[in-house]
Amino acid sequence: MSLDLNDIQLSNAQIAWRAAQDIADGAYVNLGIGFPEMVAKFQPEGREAVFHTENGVLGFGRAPDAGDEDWDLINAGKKAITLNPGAAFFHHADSFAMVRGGHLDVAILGAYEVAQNGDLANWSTGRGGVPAVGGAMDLVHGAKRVAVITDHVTKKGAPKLVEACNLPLTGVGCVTRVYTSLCVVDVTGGRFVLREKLAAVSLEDLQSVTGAELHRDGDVGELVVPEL
Amino acid sequence: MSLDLNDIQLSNAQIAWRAAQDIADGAYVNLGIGFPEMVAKFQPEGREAVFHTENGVLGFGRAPDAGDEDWDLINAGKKAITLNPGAAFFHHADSFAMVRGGHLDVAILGAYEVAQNGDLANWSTGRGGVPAVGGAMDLVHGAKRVAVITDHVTKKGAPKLVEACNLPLTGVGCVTRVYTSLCVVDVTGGRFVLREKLAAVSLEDLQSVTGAELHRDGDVGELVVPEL
Amino acid sequence: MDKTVTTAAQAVADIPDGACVMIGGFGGSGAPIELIHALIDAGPKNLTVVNNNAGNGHVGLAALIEQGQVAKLICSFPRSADPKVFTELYLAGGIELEIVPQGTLAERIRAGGAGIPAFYTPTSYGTDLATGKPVAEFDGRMYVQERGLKADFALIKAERGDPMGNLTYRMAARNFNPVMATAAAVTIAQVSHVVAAGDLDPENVITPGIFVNRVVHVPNPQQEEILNRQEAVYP
Amino acid sequence: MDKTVTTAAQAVADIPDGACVMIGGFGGSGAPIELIHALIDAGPKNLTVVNNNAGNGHVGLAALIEQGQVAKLICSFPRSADPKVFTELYLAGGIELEIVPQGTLAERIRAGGAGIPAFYTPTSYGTDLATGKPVAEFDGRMYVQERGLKADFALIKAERGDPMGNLTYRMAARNFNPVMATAAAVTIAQVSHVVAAGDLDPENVITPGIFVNRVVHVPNPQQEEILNRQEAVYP
Repeated sequence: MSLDLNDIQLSNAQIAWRAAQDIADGAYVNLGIGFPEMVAKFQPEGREAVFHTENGVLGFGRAPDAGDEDWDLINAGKKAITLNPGAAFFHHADSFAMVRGGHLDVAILGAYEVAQNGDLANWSTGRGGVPAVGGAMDLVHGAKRVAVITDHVTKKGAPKLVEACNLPLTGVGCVTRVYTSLCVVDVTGGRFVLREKLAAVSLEDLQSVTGAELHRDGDVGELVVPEL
Repeated sequence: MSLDLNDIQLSNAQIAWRAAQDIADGAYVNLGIGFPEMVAKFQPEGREAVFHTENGVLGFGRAPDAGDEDWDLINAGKKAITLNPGAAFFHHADSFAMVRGGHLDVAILGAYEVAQNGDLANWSTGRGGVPAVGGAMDLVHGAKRVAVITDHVTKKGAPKLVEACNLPLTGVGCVTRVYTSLCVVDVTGGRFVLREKLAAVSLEDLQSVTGAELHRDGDVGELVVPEL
Repeated sequence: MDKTVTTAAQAVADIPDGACVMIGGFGGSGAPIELIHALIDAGPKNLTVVNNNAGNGHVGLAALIEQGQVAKLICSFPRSADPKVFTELYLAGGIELEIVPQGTLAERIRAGGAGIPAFYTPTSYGTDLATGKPVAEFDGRMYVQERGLKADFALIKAERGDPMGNLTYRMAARNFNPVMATAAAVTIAQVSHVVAAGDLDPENVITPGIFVNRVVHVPNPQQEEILNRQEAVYP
Repeated sequence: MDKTVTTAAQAVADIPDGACVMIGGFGGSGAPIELIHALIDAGPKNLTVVNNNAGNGHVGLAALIEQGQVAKLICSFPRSADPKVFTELYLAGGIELEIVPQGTLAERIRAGGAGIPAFYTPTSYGTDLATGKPVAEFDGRMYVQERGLKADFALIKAERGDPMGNLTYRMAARNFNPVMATAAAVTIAQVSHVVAAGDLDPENVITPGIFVNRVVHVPNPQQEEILNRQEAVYP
């Protein structure tokens, strides 16, 4: 392959930035632990999203300064947070009533694999060790829109967008959009539909690092993100 | 029959008084709408019960004086109430979580009929009209102890303690004690077991106005209540 | 974020014929009288209404029924001090009635809002109200399967609300309002006081704003009980 | 009515070998460290513990596991900054683990406390965690049947409590504590402040006293996160 992904692919921050552009003003949003938390940093000017964390806070804000942490005020990743005006606390069953009941507008999660039918594998590498699922299985069947942010391929270069997941599933047919380090893909009608791609990558090269066919439905836009 | 029930039977207040004597200090209690509400008046000195009402109040107290009613502070019978120290408000689903989850120590309800297996009929006369069930069906399957207070016979003289209910059931096998205008009966092992009776009524006369066999298990105590 | 709407009329204007509408309150406490009256003014027909009761006198839910706007009522206790409006219409076959035990009604609404399509309850097992419903045994006891309940709109009454939709309630007027807020596609809250975002202590918010779509300021709301003692009639 | 107990040791003294114990908290926030340490001192074995996590470092739940008192853990996420205690024991086959999705865990506990023996959820459908569980279709979508979860004891942490057992919490330390309070035969709450009955506003009580059996005053409670930064070890 002529393509060296490392030369062109987006950084995590840039992937998170792109995902943040699709969050509407006033949206209720849950960001998965780790990489997805970064999306909060890139809310577009003039838009106000309300962030939910599974452990019972709606409307939290930025991390406190070092030394100002209150360890009773944390997010699902156990990181210290602060509150925005209009925040609310609630218990875990009420928190997941919000999740499962379809009240979140969008959940943005990481992925090991996403299949062309929307299946997601992001909780277990299937290699033994200690299993741990947290709230991922609830989020994928609750939010109105489940989006994934991820590198386009694994560290070893294997495709993460696949025909069918090999790893243990988190949820069936749940993902509707994937933001990768190379492109933006919608999952619709059991197929990956390419919406945007980096100008630096050809369709052929993109297909060559994707484990399932990339379909087109109208124009493919250019994936443009700022330096971050 | 030599017996004229009207001459000897207990008043509603006296039945309620007797039922109140079995409520332990610290008990959480739900009293059905209407006649059972009277039980609250007769809490023995030195005992403190906490009263629950389905519409979301724990720890309510006496009725306010006329003119002092606040119609946002009512009980399940839509009567104005007051609060005792340590009261709490909660929503309807939480209220019935208390009921259904077995957190109430006792529910005291009225009855059209009680069967010897503990079946209760108290919500529908089965004669058409507008059906209305309220919280009765929840209470009978939630409280740790479900007791009934009732006249021993209907206004027409028919037994209310029966072998099997004729009217539509509220719950199956749920009643464990019945306080009537003539006696106190436990429901155990599919039988009525007589615990106390008025001295003025003979066993034979009592049986004659009861629709199922009254068993004995040890001594039958005398049912003694004050003038009220 | 500002979910406030200027008038009750605006707040309910898009409720269409045939909508399923949950209406908060237990008897008169917590009943959103002004929103109900706005719904009468708006005039949609063939509504399915979910409420614990069936109205009282000639105001609020009773008036909505009296105007012929309600095709079906899902409730636990359609009796009141003056249930004449509902009773006459029901006995004449003019309104469909689904009787649900009160705790089951609350839990069905809670389930609807929480993404639980069905659950098992001991309530109503062996009674006429379990007829036709699946039953199952768990740990030696029999239970009835009940379904989650959702609505197109919820009309609720709260005490304080902020522009983000966070709500508190007033005493036993809380009742069905918080659970109904979770179970409707569009939840419309009338509040006695509008406060700024941040004025409600996050510890004391009862309904987080995520469940609320529209907030209408209705200062000094009317109380059904008092209206009925005045023999009020709406419209 | 006075549910206060003088010491944490007295509060947990009757928890027997083999008991099922729910322990509140999410990570360190809301974890009743002093009650857990009292349970370590008391020494019952073969416990089944329900908690979102599996402890961190060598205090609290991790210490209880390290002492060999836990035969089985029911949790959603047995990972932490320092999960060594649990991880080593688990990989050595020394502890049984039941992994439950977090929302399902919360809902199972809520169901246990609310008299719901089973419910359906979309969560885990089609995954390994649904293996062996009944499934059913409602309105064209597939769901997994999950069972209510109850315990013999719950150890929870609250901020304020009165002698009747009414409780409030502190920020996100609320988490699993209020639901666990409802699901145990005996609920034991450590509270940072004891107040008189009537001092808590009835509007703001989060856990009504009916769910609480014992209240222990633990002023200035320890925070797992801080203990672990100090590399604390218990006992």
